[in-house]
Amino acid sequence: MNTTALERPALSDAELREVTDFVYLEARLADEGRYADWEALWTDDGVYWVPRADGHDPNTHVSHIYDNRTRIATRVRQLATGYRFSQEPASPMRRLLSNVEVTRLDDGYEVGSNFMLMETVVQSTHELRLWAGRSTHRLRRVDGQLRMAYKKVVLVNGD
Amino acid sequence: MNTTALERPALSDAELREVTDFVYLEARLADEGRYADWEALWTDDGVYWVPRADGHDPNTHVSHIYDNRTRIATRVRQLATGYRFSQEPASPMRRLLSNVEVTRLDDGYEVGSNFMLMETVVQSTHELRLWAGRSTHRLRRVDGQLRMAYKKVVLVNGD
Amino acid sequence: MNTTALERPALSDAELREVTDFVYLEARLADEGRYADWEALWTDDGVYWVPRADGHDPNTHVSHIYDNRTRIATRVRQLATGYRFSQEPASPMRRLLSNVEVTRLDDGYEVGSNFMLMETVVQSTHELRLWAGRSTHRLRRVDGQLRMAYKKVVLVNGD
Amino acid sequence: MRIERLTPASYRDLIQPDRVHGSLYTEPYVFEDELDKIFHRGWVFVAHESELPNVGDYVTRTVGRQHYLLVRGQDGAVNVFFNRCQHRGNLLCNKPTGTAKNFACPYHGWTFGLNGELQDVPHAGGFEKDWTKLGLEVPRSGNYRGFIFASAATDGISLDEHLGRAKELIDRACDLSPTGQLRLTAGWVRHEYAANWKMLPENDTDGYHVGFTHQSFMRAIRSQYDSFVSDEKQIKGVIRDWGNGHTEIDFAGGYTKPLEWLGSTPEKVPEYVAALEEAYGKERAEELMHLGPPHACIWPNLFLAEMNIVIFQPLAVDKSVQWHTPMLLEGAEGLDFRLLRQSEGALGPASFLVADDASIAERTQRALESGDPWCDLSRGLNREEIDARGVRSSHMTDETSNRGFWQHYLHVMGG
Amino acid sequence: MRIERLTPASYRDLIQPDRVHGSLYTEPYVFEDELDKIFHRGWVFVAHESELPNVGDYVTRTVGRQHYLLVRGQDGAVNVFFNRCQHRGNLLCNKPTGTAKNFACPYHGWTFGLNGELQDVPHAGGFEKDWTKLGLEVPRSGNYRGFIFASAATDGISLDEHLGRAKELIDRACDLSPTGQLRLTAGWVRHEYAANWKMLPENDTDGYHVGFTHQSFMRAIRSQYDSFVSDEKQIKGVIRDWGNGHTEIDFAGGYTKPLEWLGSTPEKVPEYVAALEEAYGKERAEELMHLGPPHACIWPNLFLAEMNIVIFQPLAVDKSVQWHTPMLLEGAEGLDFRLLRQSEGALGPASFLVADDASIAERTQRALESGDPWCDLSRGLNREEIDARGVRSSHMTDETSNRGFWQHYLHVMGG
Amino acid sequence: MRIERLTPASYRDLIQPDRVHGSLYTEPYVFEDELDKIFHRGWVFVAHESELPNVGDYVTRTVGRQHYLLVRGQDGAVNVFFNRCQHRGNLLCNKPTGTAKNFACPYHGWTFGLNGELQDVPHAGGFEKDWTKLGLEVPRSGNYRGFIFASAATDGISLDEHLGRAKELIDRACDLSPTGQLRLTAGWVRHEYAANWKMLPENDTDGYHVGFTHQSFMRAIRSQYDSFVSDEKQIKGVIRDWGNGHTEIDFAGGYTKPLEWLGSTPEKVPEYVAALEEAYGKERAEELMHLGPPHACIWPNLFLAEMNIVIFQPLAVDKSVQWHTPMLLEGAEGLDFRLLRQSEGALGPASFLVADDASIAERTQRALESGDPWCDLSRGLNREEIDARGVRSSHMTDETSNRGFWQHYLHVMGG
Ligand code: FES
Ligand code: FES
Ligand code: FES
Ligand SMILES: [Fe+3]
Ligand SMILES: [Fe+3]
Ligand SMILES: [Fe+3]
Repeated sequence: MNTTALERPALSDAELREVTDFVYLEARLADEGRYADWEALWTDDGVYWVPRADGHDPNTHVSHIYDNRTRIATRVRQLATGYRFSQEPASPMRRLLSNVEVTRLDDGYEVGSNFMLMETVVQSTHELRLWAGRSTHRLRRVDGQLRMAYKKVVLVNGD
Repeated sequence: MNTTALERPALSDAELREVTDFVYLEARLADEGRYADWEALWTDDGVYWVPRADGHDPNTHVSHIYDNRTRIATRVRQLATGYRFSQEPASPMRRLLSNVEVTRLDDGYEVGSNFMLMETVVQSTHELRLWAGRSTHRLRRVDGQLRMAYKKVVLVNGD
Repeated sequence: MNTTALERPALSDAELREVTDFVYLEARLADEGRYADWEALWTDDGVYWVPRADGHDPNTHVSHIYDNRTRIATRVRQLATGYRFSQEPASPMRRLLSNVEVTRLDDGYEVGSNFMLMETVVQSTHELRLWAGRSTHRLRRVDGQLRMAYKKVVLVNGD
Repeated sequence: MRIERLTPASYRDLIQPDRVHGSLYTEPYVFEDELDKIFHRGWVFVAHESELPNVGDYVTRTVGRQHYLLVRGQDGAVNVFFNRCQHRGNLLCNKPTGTAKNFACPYHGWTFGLNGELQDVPHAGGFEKDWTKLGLEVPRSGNYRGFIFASAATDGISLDEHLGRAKELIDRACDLSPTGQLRLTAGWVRHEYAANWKMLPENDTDGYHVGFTHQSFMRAIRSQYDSFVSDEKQIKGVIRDWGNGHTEIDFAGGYTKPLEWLGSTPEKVPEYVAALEEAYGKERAEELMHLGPPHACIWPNLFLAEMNIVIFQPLAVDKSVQWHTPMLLEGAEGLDFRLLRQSEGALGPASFLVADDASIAERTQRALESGDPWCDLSRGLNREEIDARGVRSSHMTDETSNRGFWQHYLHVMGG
Repeated sequence: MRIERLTPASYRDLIQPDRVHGSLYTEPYVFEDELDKIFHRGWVFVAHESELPNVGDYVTRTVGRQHYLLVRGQDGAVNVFFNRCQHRGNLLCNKPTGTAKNFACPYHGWTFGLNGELQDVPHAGGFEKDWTKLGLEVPRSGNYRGFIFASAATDGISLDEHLGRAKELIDRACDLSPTGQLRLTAGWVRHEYAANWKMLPENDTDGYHVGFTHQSFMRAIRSQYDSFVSDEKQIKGVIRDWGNGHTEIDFAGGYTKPLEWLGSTPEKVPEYVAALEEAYGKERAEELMHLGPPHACIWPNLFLAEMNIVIFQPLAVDKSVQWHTPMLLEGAEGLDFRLLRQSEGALGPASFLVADDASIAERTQRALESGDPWCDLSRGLNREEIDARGVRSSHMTDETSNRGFWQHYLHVMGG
Repeated sequence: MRIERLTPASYRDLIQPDRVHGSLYTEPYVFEDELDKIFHRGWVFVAHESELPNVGDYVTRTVGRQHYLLVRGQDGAVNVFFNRCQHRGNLLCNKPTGTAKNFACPYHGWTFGLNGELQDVPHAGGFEKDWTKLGLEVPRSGNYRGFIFASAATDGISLDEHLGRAKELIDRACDLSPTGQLRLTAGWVRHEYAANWKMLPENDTDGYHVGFTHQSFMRAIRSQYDSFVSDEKQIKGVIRDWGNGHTEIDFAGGYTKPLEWLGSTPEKVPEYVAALEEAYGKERAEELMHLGPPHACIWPNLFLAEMNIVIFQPLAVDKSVQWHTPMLLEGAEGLDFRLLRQSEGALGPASFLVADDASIAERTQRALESGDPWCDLSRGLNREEIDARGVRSSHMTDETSNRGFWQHYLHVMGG
């Protein structure tokens, strides 16, 4: 829907596959608790943002998550301690990622997609928990590899 | 699974992408309450049908929705009044669309896909509501653009 | 993620489409209760496995399902009797299959995908039931047609 | 205020002539008491004859916590049973409708005939009881012009007494068919509300909300919005309390043309007009085309919703279902398509109208827990009239109907 | 009929020699009363020794609302605790199984030893109570041939009294192992039912339903369908009430060949046959191969399900879990693969058999709210026999087992 | 032990000076009693003035089962109403915040002014009651330094009496703003716990758990882990019971540098320092920078959480919400970004800290049904001090705060 995108060269099938594979990989690493690999997908200036609702501004609204690269690293380090009790033991979970729409940016790609995540809260209630929403990834090529510079997740049930 | 499809030329990758992009766009416009844009996706003879269950006949069974083009327009106009209380404020929602299967028709494409929609009922209960089912789109090219001539949604939980 | 895959020729777009279409077809046949067609997708040495959780060994852990080809056939035959009361009448259901990742094997393909299935329990409670997890298909070409030699489903809510 | 146990005296405190207390919608104990006194012991609508036209046809239906199985027997009559195997209590039939030769229970194979008799007990050597005493349990039931009612109580007033004058309302519906018969064959749409069941009949016979709750639709179709909202005197409909909890909005006074209720004209549906005239004579046919269908709630769970039939189903103190099906007319099959589409437009979760009513009911359900929640019911107390039959009527926007509902409620609940 | 409060007198009214009332399955108050009297105060099965073979191994398990932690102590014995930190009540261990040196509570770091003793209170300066009185709370427990039972009541009858003659049934299971030991090491499959827990043991010792509920499987494998359905006299199994609520279907009489219960023959599993003969002698081995495993419910939550072990877990008046694990035999590891697959075929939500039982239980749960829901239990009252030990037996299809269940229920609930 | 009905006597049995009984967290009846006595009849925090700065601004909020609507009136004052239409009880406003000229009910169009008066009844001919008596229902309310409190009871102690000495704690928060005003404008994050509401204030003023529950974060940031875990004497914070259920952990004693609580230094935020000095003088400014914000629970639902404001919302006996918003300071807008990020790091379901507290609360909720679940509360009874004002204090890890909570609970619940 970005009209400026029209001026850029169309996305090739190979690019679409590469980008799609990247977001699938990101989902899989998170699902499987492979957080070190997941962290390695980020660029050095990565920002991970989960606002409470659409249309928010991180400078004036409190978010669920607004992590700069340092905080992303801390998050992963915390999970690795073995004492992150809210994830001890880790929830079995899978996220479905669909409706992948890719726009070319000057320095990479913007990827819109919808997701639904189901987890079993094995730490306490043993109930199912569902999350759904829309993700926006911004990807950039670093040393020939796609990396994630920005991920925004707007939850349907975030507020 | 339509054997007559075999006699028609195979679907090119470009066509598959165009069709898939179309149904993703349709989903996004509906999710984001961009109903005027959504309405513009319909052909002039569009039919939007949500039967209560599979195998029904709209001439003998009552449906959830069986809208001709005029009624589709009324639906959009009603939402635009600002007094459609069942959607005031609008539900945050996202629909995942997957298992996209495209068949060529004489004058366009038939698209089968499965979907799951999650919304938060912010008007009253603030609970999550889930809908799932199978959609069948029939697309036709009008003035060079794909348009939707038919959309049928059979819900898993429609009856 | 399988490094040996790197040594094999890359997957063509046509192969990716064929494999994806296969798993979509498998899902649709199961959703629609077309079990005879579904059974025909299996190779003669097919194994269908639903462990209770990831990391299990079918030789030491009890599973939900660990069917060899004979048992798959019995399962289908049982459903066809009309007296399989847990599915009389059959649940309306749809499974979304997404995050499709394909790896080439020596004799076919391995397909990873996530799924979510929603059904209405029309036999008794009339409640919605949700299942989610990750599937691994192994496909092989038999007489020119893709066939399913192995399907493993690890549920998020299987334990 | 939070009430632990309501006694008849306290129902009287909570239901006053000009107001009722919100706790009646929110207290779980009240809900249990209602299931017992209203939905189990009282007469309730269960199904319509046209839903099971042939021998062996059946319909299952749940009212409150009673599960019913209705079957057309060999003698052509509809039998009403509890849908429970007399052996160990299995739900005998788990399909919504169908056709059967008999009902074999899937648990141990006991088999019951279309008339409910126990026909087979497998391995009979172990069973010495008298089979004739173990036919399906039969509640009281009755039928008025194809509408079948049941009561899970072993005795009580007759269906005739229960319906009372409301039979006229059912007649008004049936008489729109040239044969006097309805065809409820299009299936039922389920619409779940997160609200107490009483809000459904109250809202459905509330003539006051139309111009406000439904203003989005009126604006969208540029309809009678102005008259509805601005000028009380332009509104010609009449509200009625027929007694026994049966209440009505009569729109006839507001119709300016015949068949307006059908969104049509005699010219556009000549076969229907001809069939009516042939059946009833020209004069009565004209009268029927002007009167149109009833818009009336038959206590407690049936709503004659103009060209739809509606069932109210209580699920929990804050959960209900409104089911609807278009009221198709025997001898006027040419109207079906129009009636189906009219039904979809008006009722159900995706409709232009009732979707908004449901949302407001769900909001009200929540608000009625706050403060000291009295609901005003005084509207129109100043201008009601009672006719010779004892039927009370007033301006369409008045709460005469809802007051009638609550007075009967108080009577049934132990006022 | 809807009951507010049941007194012992009313349990007696609802449980009669030849029938029981459906409200016992559907009334929330009854469920609460059962949790208290049956699942908390009574003896219940909690785990099997083989699930925690080594020092430090633990298992957590929930029965009713009691959360248990079982730990193999330094002395090699299994300790049974409530899984609750003695400080502020945190669930001490939230993993299903594992191995630990001690249990450090994640809330404030109090640490408990494998024997339950309080070993550390961080920042001890603020805490002056006697640590020795603050070890983990210990319910009464006991062990019969590896089966560990507990009771949350501080006193009551002994485990020995509770098991009574049912110890024979456990013996029959254990004796199938050449070492007399079972290995419940394959994990437990969870199968949730939207039905009252009592339907699980009732169904599991019901010999009457097999040919009807499971006819789809019998048809699919072209098995003994005809004999089961048609001829009462061909059925050779025996139903038994062992007293104390322990009940059984004994299939031995119906087996025509040794190891039929294993779906095998002595020729196919020579190592197993040899091991049995070496352990017990040729004669006893042959007897064991003919007898097969027990099919018996040990009151209230253990089911010796032939070559599976099953636990019943009540969750709510209309929600239960049936857990199962294959009964693997020590000294017969070669049978494991076969037993695993046999288990998957028979039990669990994806199985060929119990999936259908569960669906019928869920149907019954709903139907039991309709009308006046008496469940007949009279089958076989005409042909029961009582042996010298007081064990009552009858034709496999008779309700002797379920009557035994209910008589004990009445005794426990206050009859 | 399972309790049917608690009398004041039994609350006294269950709440002892050194321990409380777990059933108080798990019994549905206790929860209903708490809603009535604590959340409906007592004073509760509803909103902050800064959330609705301009005329017509509104906020809706739910406490227990009371739905509140707060509106800034034409006179600039904030009005507190029950969010319920005085006609038939519809939830008048279903948006969380916004700006309005008046409130037109979507059901029948009754319209209420910003001051709650009934301004319009459509079709007035049918309505004869006195409009002036049908304005929105007004609970008692009060305001202390922008914090707005309400009580759904018609009488009772004054807000001033309720807050008592806790006003000092609110002052401590407000004084960090150069203008003395807070800006709660960043929105509220919802964090749902599957646990009883009382675990939230208890945990939030528990100084004992920090080094254990939060050890993963401390390890990840290589922070004061060692001192927290190993050496009781290194911990300089103080725990306080201010009476009336208001309790505190005072971290000030542990701060070694000014603005440590902000994760900053005076050098890094010179504008803020200058503004404080200008407003309060150099000496007081320095004092404030050392003291930092309060960490204190104001009975029953407000938590001054250092640089956050928190609301506790009870949903069910085992379900609660902890809402938080960063405490932004008027006249120190330059700190906003830092405070927003600090808030996200500490509180909410994705935070580094409270996510773990919530998980432990959910575990505890389950364990408290097992055995005879006494929760120890004796920590620090040996070293408490009471000052001249009657404020009780002790070592930061002591349970003085939680004992204060429970003693007031007993008082309110009928001890
Ligand atoms: S329950 Fe129907 S035959 Fe036994
Ligand atoms: S609750 Fe276990 S240490 Fe405090
Ligand atoms: S309920 Fe608000 S106007 Fe009627
Ligand atoms: Fe309406
Ligand atoms: Fe069975
Ligand atoms: Fe904490």
